[in-house]
Amino acid sequence: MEKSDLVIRVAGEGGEGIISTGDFISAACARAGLEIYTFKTFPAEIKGGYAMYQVRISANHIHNQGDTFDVFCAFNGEAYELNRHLLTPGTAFVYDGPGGDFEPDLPDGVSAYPIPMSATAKKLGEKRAKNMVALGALSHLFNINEETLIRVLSDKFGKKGEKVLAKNLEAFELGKGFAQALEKKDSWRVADAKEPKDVIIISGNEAVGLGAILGRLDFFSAYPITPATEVAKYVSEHIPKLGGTLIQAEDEIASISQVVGASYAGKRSMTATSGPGLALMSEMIGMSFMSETPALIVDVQRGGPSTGLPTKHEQSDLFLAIHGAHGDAPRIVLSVENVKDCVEMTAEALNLAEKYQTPVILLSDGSLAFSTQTIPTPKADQFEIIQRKRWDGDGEYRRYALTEDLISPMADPGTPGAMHIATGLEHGETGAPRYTPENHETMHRKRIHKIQPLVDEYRPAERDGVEGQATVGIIAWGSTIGVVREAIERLTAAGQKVKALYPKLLWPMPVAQYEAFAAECDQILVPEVNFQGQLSHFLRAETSLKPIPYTICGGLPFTPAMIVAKVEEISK
Amino acid sequence: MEKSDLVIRVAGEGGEGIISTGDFISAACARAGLEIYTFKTFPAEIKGGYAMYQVRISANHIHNQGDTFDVFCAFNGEAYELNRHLLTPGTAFVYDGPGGDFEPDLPDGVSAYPIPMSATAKKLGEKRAKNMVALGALSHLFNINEETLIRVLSDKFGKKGEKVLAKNLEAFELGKGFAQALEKKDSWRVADAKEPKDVIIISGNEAVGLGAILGRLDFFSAYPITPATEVAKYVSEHIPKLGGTLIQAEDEIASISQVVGASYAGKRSMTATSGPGLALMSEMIGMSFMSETPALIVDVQRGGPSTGLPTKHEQSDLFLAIHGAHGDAPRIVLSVENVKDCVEMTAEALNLAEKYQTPVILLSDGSLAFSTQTIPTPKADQFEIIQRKRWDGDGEYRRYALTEDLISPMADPGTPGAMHIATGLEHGETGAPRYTPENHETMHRKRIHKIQPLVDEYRPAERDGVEGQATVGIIAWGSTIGVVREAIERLTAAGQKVKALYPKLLWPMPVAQYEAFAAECDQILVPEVNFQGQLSHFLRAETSLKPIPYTICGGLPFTPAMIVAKVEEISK
Amino acid sequence: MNDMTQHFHQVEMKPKEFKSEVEPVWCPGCGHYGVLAGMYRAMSELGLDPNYTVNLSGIGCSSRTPYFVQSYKMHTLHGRAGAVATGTQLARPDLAVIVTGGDGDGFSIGGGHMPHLARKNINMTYILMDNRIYGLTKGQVSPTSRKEMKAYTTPYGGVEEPLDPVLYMLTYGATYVGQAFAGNPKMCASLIKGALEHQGFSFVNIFSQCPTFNKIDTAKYFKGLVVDVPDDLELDDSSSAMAHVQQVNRQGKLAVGLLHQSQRTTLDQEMARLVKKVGGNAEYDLQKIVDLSRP
Amino acid sequence: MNDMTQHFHQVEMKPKEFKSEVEPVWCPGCGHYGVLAGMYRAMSELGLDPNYTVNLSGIGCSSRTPYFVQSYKMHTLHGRAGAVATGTQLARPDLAVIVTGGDGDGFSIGGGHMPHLARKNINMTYILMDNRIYGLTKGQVSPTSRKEMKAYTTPYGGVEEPLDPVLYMLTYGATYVGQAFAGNPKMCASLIKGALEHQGFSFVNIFSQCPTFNKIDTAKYFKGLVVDVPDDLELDDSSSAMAHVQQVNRQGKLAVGLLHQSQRTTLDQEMARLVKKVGGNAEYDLQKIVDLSRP
Ligand SMILES: Cc1ncc(C[n+]2csc(CCOP(=O)(O)OP(=O)(O)O)c2C)c(N)n1
Ligand SMILES: Cc1ncc(C[n+]2csc(CCOP(=O)(O)OP(=O)(O)O)c2C)c(N)n1
Ligand code: SF4
Ligand code: SF4
Ligand SMILES: [Mg+2]
Ligand SMILES: [Mg+2]
Repeated sequence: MEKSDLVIRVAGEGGEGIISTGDFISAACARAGLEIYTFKTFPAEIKGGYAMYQVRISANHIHNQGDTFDVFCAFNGEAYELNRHLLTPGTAFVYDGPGGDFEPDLPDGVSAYPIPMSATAKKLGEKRAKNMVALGALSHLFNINEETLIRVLSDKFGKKGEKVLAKNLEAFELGKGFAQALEKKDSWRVADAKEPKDVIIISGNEAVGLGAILGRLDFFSAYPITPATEVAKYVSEHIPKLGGTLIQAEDEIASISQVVGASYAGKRSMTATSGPGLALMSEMIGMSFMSETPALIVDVQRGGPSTGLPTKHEQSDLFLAIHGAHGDAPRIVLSVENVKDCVEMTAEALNLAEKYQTPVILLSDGSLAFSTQTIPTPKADQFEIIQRKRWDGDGEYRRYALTEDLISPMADPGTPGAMHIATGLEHGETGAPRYTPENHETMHRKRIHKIQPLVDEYRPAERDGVEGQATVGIIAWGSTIGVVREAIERLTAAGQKVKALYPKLLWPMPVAQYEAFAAECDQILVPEVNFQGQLSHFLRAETSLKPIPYTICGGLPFTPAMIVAKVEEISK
Repeated sequence: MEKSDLVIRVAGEGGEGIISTGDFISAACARAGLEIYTFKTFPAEIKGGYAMYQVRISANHIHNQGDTFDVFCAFNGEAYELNRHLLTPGTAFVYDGPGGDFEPDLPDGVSAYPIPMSATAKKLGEKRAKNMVALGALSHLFNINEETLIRVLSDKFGKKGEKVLAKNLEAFELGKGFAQALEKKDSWRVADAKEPKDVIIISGNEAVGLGAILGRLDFFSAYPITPATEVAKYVSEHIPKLGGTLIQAEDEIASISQVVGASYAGKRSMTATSGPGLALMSEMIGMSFMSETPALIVDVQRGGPSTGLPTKHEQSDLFLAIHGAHGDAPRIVLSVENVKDCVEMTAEALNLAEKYQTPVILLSDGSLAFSTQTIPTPKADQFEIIQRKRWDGDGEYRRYALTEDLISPMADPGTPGAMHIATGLEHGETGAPRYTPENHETMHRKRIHKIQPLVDEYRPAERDGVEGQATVGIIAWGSTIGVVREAIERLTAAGQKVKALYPKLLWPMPVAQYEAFAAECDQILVPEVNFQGQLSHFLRAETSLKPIPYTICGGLPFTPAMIVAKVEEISK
Repeated sequence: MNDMTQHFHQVEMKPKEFKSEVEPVWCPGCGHYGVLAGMYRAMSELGLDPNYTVNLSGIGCSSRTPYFVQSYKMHTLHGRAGAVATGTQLARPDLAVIVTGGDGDGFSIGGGHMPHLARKNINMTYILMDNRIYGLTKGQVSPTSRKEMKAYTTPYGGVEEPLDPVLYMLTYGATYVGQAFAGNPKMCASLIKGALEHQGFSFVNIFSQCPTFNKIDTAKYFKGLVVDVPDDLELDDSSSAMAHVQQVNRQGKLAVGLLHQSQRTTLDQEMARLVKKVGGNAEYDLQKIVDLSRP
Repeated sequence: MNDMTQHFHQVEMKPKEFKSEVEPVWCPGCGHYGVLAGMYRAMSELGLDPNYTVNLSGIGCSSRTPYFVQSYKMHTLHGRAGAVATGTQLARPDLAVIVTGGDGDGFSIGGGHMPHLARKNINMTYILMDNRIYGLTKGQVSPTSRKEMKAYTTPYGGVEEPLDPVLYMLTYGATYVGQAFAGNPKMCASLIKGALEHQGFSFVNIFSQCPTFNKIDTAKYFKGLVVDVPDDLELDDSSSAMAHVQQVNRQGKLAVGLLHQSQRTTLDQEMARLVKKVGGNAEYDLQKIVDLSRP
C-alpha cells in the first residue's frame, strides 16, 4: 500500500466531538478530490461511553474501511486503553497531553505526538474546542488539506456566527502550532489535493433514503430501530418535497400493513427496519406475497439474534429474509455492497416490487448504516422509474388474471370497471375465494414462478480476479464484497490465482452464474458475518457448489487481511 | 388389499349429522376390536356447505386414510356430484332415495343401495334422525357390528333421555329394514369383531392436548386459530385438574410472551397455533432462544401462505419453523406422523424444551388435526418427566455459566442467592450485557452447539422396507410417513427393492443417518405436501443427498397409490 | 377538494345495487346481515361512487363483509385492517375508506392499532360488528364476551371483565362515535351514513348476534336492552358521551344512537399542510435534494 | 396465603441496598433516576424480599431499570414486558411482579397488551416512565409527545394528538392508578409502594424528563404543571378520576397523586377458583383423563 492510502482513527468519550472531527476530515478530503470511507462505533449507552470514528482516505478508489489504522488520535485514556493492542511499529499516535487524563506507555516503534488538547481548550474557555485543537494538529502532521478544511469549518461554524467560528479557528491554529513544534517521525500523509470530483458524501442509511427519493417513493411508514432509523429521518425531511407521505407507525406490524395499504392504493411504498422488525413483519410480508401487492422492506441488519448487539454489524438475517413466512412465499431478496448501492439499489428495488408485484427485501447492514463514503453525485434523471403493469381498460377486469408472464394488471381504486378484491385467502382469477386443489397449484405456480425471469433480467453478478481457472474462488455478499475486492487485488498482485463473484440478487438465486463461476475454481470460499454460514447454506441447497464457509460474528466486519490470510491458509 | 380393510365415506350438508354418523361408526368398530383412521373435510363456511367424513376400518394396523373409499353414502345431491368422479366399478353406493333431492346416473359397475333417509326421518317427525336411518342401513350392508353400535348409540343418546334414544333406535331399525330388503351386490364388509383392544379414540389435536397433560404441562397460552384451536379446548378442560393454568391471550405475540414469562417462573409452558400465528411469534421465539428460556410451540400447519386455505392440509411451515427469526437462532424442530405421536411427542417436546432450555417447535398438520384414530391407551406413568437443570446452591450463581454440556443451571424466582437477569441482549455468564467480539462468539457457540447432542440422543429415524441396497429410498416427514408406510408395504410385496426413512427430529438434522440411508439407495425420493420441497431443500443444504422432490399442494394429503405410482415412474 | 366528499351524490343506486356478485355465507339469523343491509342503505343514500370506495377487513365472519359490497376492497389479516386502511387513506385521501370487522379482530389482536387510528384522526369509517364472540373460529370468548359465558376454551365459564368498545374509542379521541343494534338496520344505516360523511375517524359499534355460537347475547337479549341516546346529549363533548355510556351500562342497558361528533384536523390534512410548507410537488427538482449532500 | 403480600416485611434493607451491582447508564439529569430512587425506597419501606420479586421490562432507556435493582428480572422485547409478566404472574402468584418501561414501549408497540393487563386484573405493578419521547433510539416522537414537538422523523413538527396514559388505564379498568413526577421521588415511592401493596393490576405513570432528546418537556416544565389530587376525590370510582384528569388537562395542568383504587378478583384468583372447582391438584390421577377418550 502506498502511504497516501491512509487510515486515521479518532477515539474518545462520546460527546467530545469525535464524530464531528471525523466528519470535518472527511469533508475536507472529499473537497480536496480524494475518496473517503468511514467506519464508526457508537457507545452502546446513550451518553458518554466510548466513541470511535475511523476514516480511510485515498486518491484511488476505496472499497472498505481498511485493515487497521495508520494514525491514531486518542482523546482520553479509555480510548488509548481500548486501542493500545492495535498500535504497531509504524503507527502514528496523537494524544491529549500533557494535561490529558493519561500517560501512554507506548510499544516500540510508535511515533508519538503529544498535543495538549484539553489544556488548550480549557485555556480558551471552551471545553468543546478540544477537537479543534486535535484537528489542527492532525491537519499539519498528516497533510490534511488545510484550505479545504478551513472552508469546511467556515461553512459549518459560520452559520453559528462570527464569534463561534473565530474561537474554533483559534483552537485549530493553536493545535497546528503545537504540531509544528514537534518533529515528524513517521511518513504517513494524506495524498495531495487533486482536481475536485463531482461527489457527494453520505452515509449508507441516508443513501437508502436518497435512493428512495430518486426512485420516486410516495409512501414510507417508519418505526424507529437501531441501526435503521436514519433512513426514515432522511426520508421524512425530503418526501414532502415530492408530495409524498411519511408516517411513524405504532409498531413494525403497522408499518408493513400501512405499506401494503398504500401500495394497494397505487403508491410506491416502503419501510425500513432491522432484524426484530423484520421478524414481526413476517405475516404481513406473506400477505403482500399472496395478494401480489408490491412492498419494499429495507432491513439494515444488526447483531442478532433477539435484541442481540443492537449497535453492531452482522449479516445474519438472510435465513429470515428468504424463508420468513409460513407456507411457500418466496420473495425477491437483494443486498447492497456499499453506499453507492444503497442509493441505486433502493431505487431499483422499488421498481422490482412494482414490476413483479411482490415483496422485495433489500438487505443493508450495520457497518454501512453509518459509514459515510464519497460517491459520484447521482443524477436525478439517471433513475428509470418502472411503473406497475396497469389495466388498459379492455375486456373484463380480473385482478389475478393468468397472463403469459404471470403478472396480472393492477388497477388503482378509482379506475371505473375494475373494482376487485385483493386478498390473503387463496383465490381464483377474480380474487374470489377458491380452494380447489387445481386452483391452489395454479395460483401457487403463478406467484412463485413469476419472479424467476428476474434471474436472467438482473445484471449478472460481478466477477473479479484472474481470468481462467483459479485455485480459490470467493463468493461474498453485502458489505463483505468491498473487503474481498481489496483482498483479491492484493492476492492477484502477489500472483495468486484467485477470483471472486459478487451476487447482489440473493433470491431467486442465479444458479447458472454460480455454477459457471464454480466451474473455474478449485475451491469456493464464502466469507460472511454470521454464525451458521447462511449464504453457504443456500449455495449448498440450490447449487452444486461445495462452499467452504468462513464465518465470523463478533460484531465487526471482515478486513482484507483476514480474507488474504484465509485464502492463503486454504490454498496451501 | 383384503376386503375387510374398508373405507367408508359419508357426505352431505354440514348440520345433517355427517360427523356424528362417522363418529358412531368409528366408536362401534373400535369397541369391536378394530382399528380406525378417519379423515374429514369441513365446510369452509360456518354453517351448511359440504361436509365429508371418511373412516377406514381394519382388523390390522392402519397408517393412513387410504387411497380412496370403497363405500360411499351420499346424504344429498351436492355430495353425490362432488364425489361422482371417484365412483369406480366396485364401489358400493348408498344414497337418500327415493325421496331424496337427486337421482343418480351411476357409472357402470357401481352397486347402488337406495335408502329413503329423508322420507323416513320426515315420517318419524324428526329431521335429525336422517343419519340414523343411514346408519342402520350401513350397519346391515357392511357388517358394522350392530351390538357395539347399539351400545355406542345408547351411551350417547341415553344421556338425553329414554325418548330420544328410542326415536333414534327406531330410525336405525327402519334403515336396517330397508337394507335387508335390498340385495347385496358387492362384497365389501367390515371385518368381524375381535377381542376388544385397550384403545382410546382421539383426534390429533386432542392428542396433542393429552400429550401435554401427560407431560405435566403447567401453563398454556392460547389464541384460537384453525386448525389448532382444539388443542387449547382439550387443555382448557383438563389442565385445571392438574392445578395448571390456561389463558386465552389477546394475540399470538402475547401467547408466546406469556409462555416465556411462565417458563422463566419455572413452569412447563407451551402454546399451539398455525402458520400465521407462528409467523407472528418469530421475534419472541428468538428471545426464548437468546435468553435460553424453555418454550414449546405446536404448529398445526394449514394451507398457506397468508390466510391461504385455512381449513386445508399442507406441510409448508418447515422453512419458517427452522429459519424464522432474525440472527442465528436455530431451534429444535420435530414433527409428528400420526395421532399416537401427537400424544407421545408433545410430552417429549416439553421435556426437550426443559432439558435444552431452548424453543422447541412441534409440527403437526391439517390432516391430523381432526383425524381420529384408535391408539393403544396411553398409561399415565409411561411418560418420563425431565426437569430442567436447576442450580444446586453451590458457589456463586451465574445464569449463563459455561458448563461442559453448555447447559447452564436455571433458578426459579424465590431461590435465595440466585437472583439474576434473563435477557435478549447479548450477555456474559451473569446475564449482564456484554458486546465484545469474543463473548458474542462464545455465547453463540454455547446456544447453538448445546442442542447438537440431541442428534445422537434422539431415537434414530425409523427405517422401513427392504434390507440392503434399494433402487428407491423414500424420506418422508409428518403425516406423509403413514402414507409411505403403506406404499412401501405394497411395493415390497410386489418385489420392488424400496426402503424408507422416517425422520421425526427435523432440526438439528441427523446427518449421519441420512447419509447411511442414502448410501443404500440408488435414488432418494422426498414426497411432501408443499410447493418448494422444503425438506428436500434442507437435505440438499445439509447432507450430500440429491433428493428427487415429489411435491403436491392442493390441500389434500398424499395417498399410498400416488407414492407407489411415483416410485414406479422414477424406477423405470 | 381532494377529499372523499367529492364522490358523494355521484351515483344513483338502490341499496341492493351495492350488492356484489358474491353471496353472503353467514348462518341464518346472523346479525351481520343487518349490518350489511345498513351499509348498502347508507351507501345508497349517500350516492357514494363505489369506484372511489375501498372496503377493508381483517379475518372473521364479519371480515367477510367486503366481499359482498360493490367497491374496491381488500381482505387483509386478522387484526390489521385498520393499519392497512391507514396506508390506503393516506395514500389516497380522495377515497372513502371503510373497515368492517369483529370484536376479536378489532379489540383483541387488532387492539394495538385502534388508539392510533383515532388519535391520528385517520379519515375512515370503522364499523365493528360486535357479537361478543369469535364466530369464525367456532366460539371462543372475545374481549367483549360477558364474564358468565362458557365457551370453547373456557369450559368452566369466563374469567375476565369485558371491555366496552365505545368507551375505548371515546377515550382514544375518535371524532365520531355511534352505537347501534343490527336488528335495527335503519339506525345502522343512519349512523354509517353519518360516519361516512364525517371528516375524520368515525367509529360505529353494532351489536350483532351470533345465534350459532353465542347463546346468551341473542337478538332478543340485545333488543331488550337498547336505549336511545337522549336528544340533549352534548355531542361535541366526548366526556358527556363517556358519562352517558357509563351510566347506561351501570343500569345494565346499552346506549344506542350517535354519541359523539367533533372536528379536528385529519392526518391527511396535516400531511398536505407539510407538503405545502416545504413547497412540495410532483415536479420538485430532485437534484436539489442530491446536492445537499455535497461535501 | 398464596400471594405476594407474604413477602412483605420479610427483609430489613435500606433503599440503597436494593441497588444491584450494575450502575445506571442514563444521561445526567435523566428523570429515570428519580423513578429508580422511588422504587428503591418503596421496596425498602415494604421490606419486600427481593428473592421473591421479579422486575421485567421491554426495550428503551427506561427498560434498563431492572438491571439496576436487586431481584429476579427479565429484560424482554420492545413492547412485550406486560405480556411476559402476565405469564410470570399467573405461573407464580406468590411473586411480586413489577414492569418498568417507556411511553413508546408501553403505548406504541406494546399498546395492544395494555387493555388486557388491566381488564384481566393481572396482579402486577406497571410503572410507566413517561418522557414523551423515544429516548434509546435518539429522539423520535412517542404517542405521548406533544404535537408541537419537532423530532427525528418529524422535522417539520408533529402531526398527531398525544394520548394520556392514565385516562387510557382508567378506561381499561386498572384497579389502581396513580401519577407522579420523577422530580418528586417521595411521591413516586409512595405511589409505587401503594401499587405493590394493591391486589390487582396497578399502574403508575411517572413524568420523567429526557434532557438529551426532549427539549420541551423539561423537569422545569413538568414541575410547573403538576397539581395534587384533591383529598375529596372518590378514589373507588374510576369515572371521578377520569373526570378529574380531564378537567386538570383542560387547564393545561397535570394531576399527580393517587387517582383511583378499587377491588376486583384478580385473574390468578379466578384460576385458583377453577382449579378448586374441578378438584385439581398435583396428585390428580391422570389416567382418569386418558380414560375419557375410550370409544
Ligand atoms: C394471526 C391469526 N390468528 C388467528 C386467526 C384465527 N381467527 C380467524 S377469525 C378469528 C376471530 C374472529 O372473531 P371476530 O373478529 O370477533 O369476528 P366474528 O367471526 O365474530 O365476526 C380468529 C381468532 C387468524 N386468522 N390469524
Ligand atoms: C421490535 C423492535 N422495534 C424497535 C426497536 C427499537 N427501539 C428500542 S427502544 C425504542 C423506543 C424507546 O422509547 P421508550 O419506550 O419511550 O423508552 P425511553 O427510551 O424513552 O425510556 C425503540 C423504538 C426494538 N428494540 N425492537
Ligand atoms: S358463526 Fe356466528 S357470526 Fe359467524 S356467520 Fe354464523 S352466526 Fe354469524
Ligand atoms: S436519552 Fe433521555 S431517557 Fe435516555 S438516558 Fe438519556 S436522558 Fe434518559
Ligand atoms: Mg366476533
Ligand atoms: Mg420514552
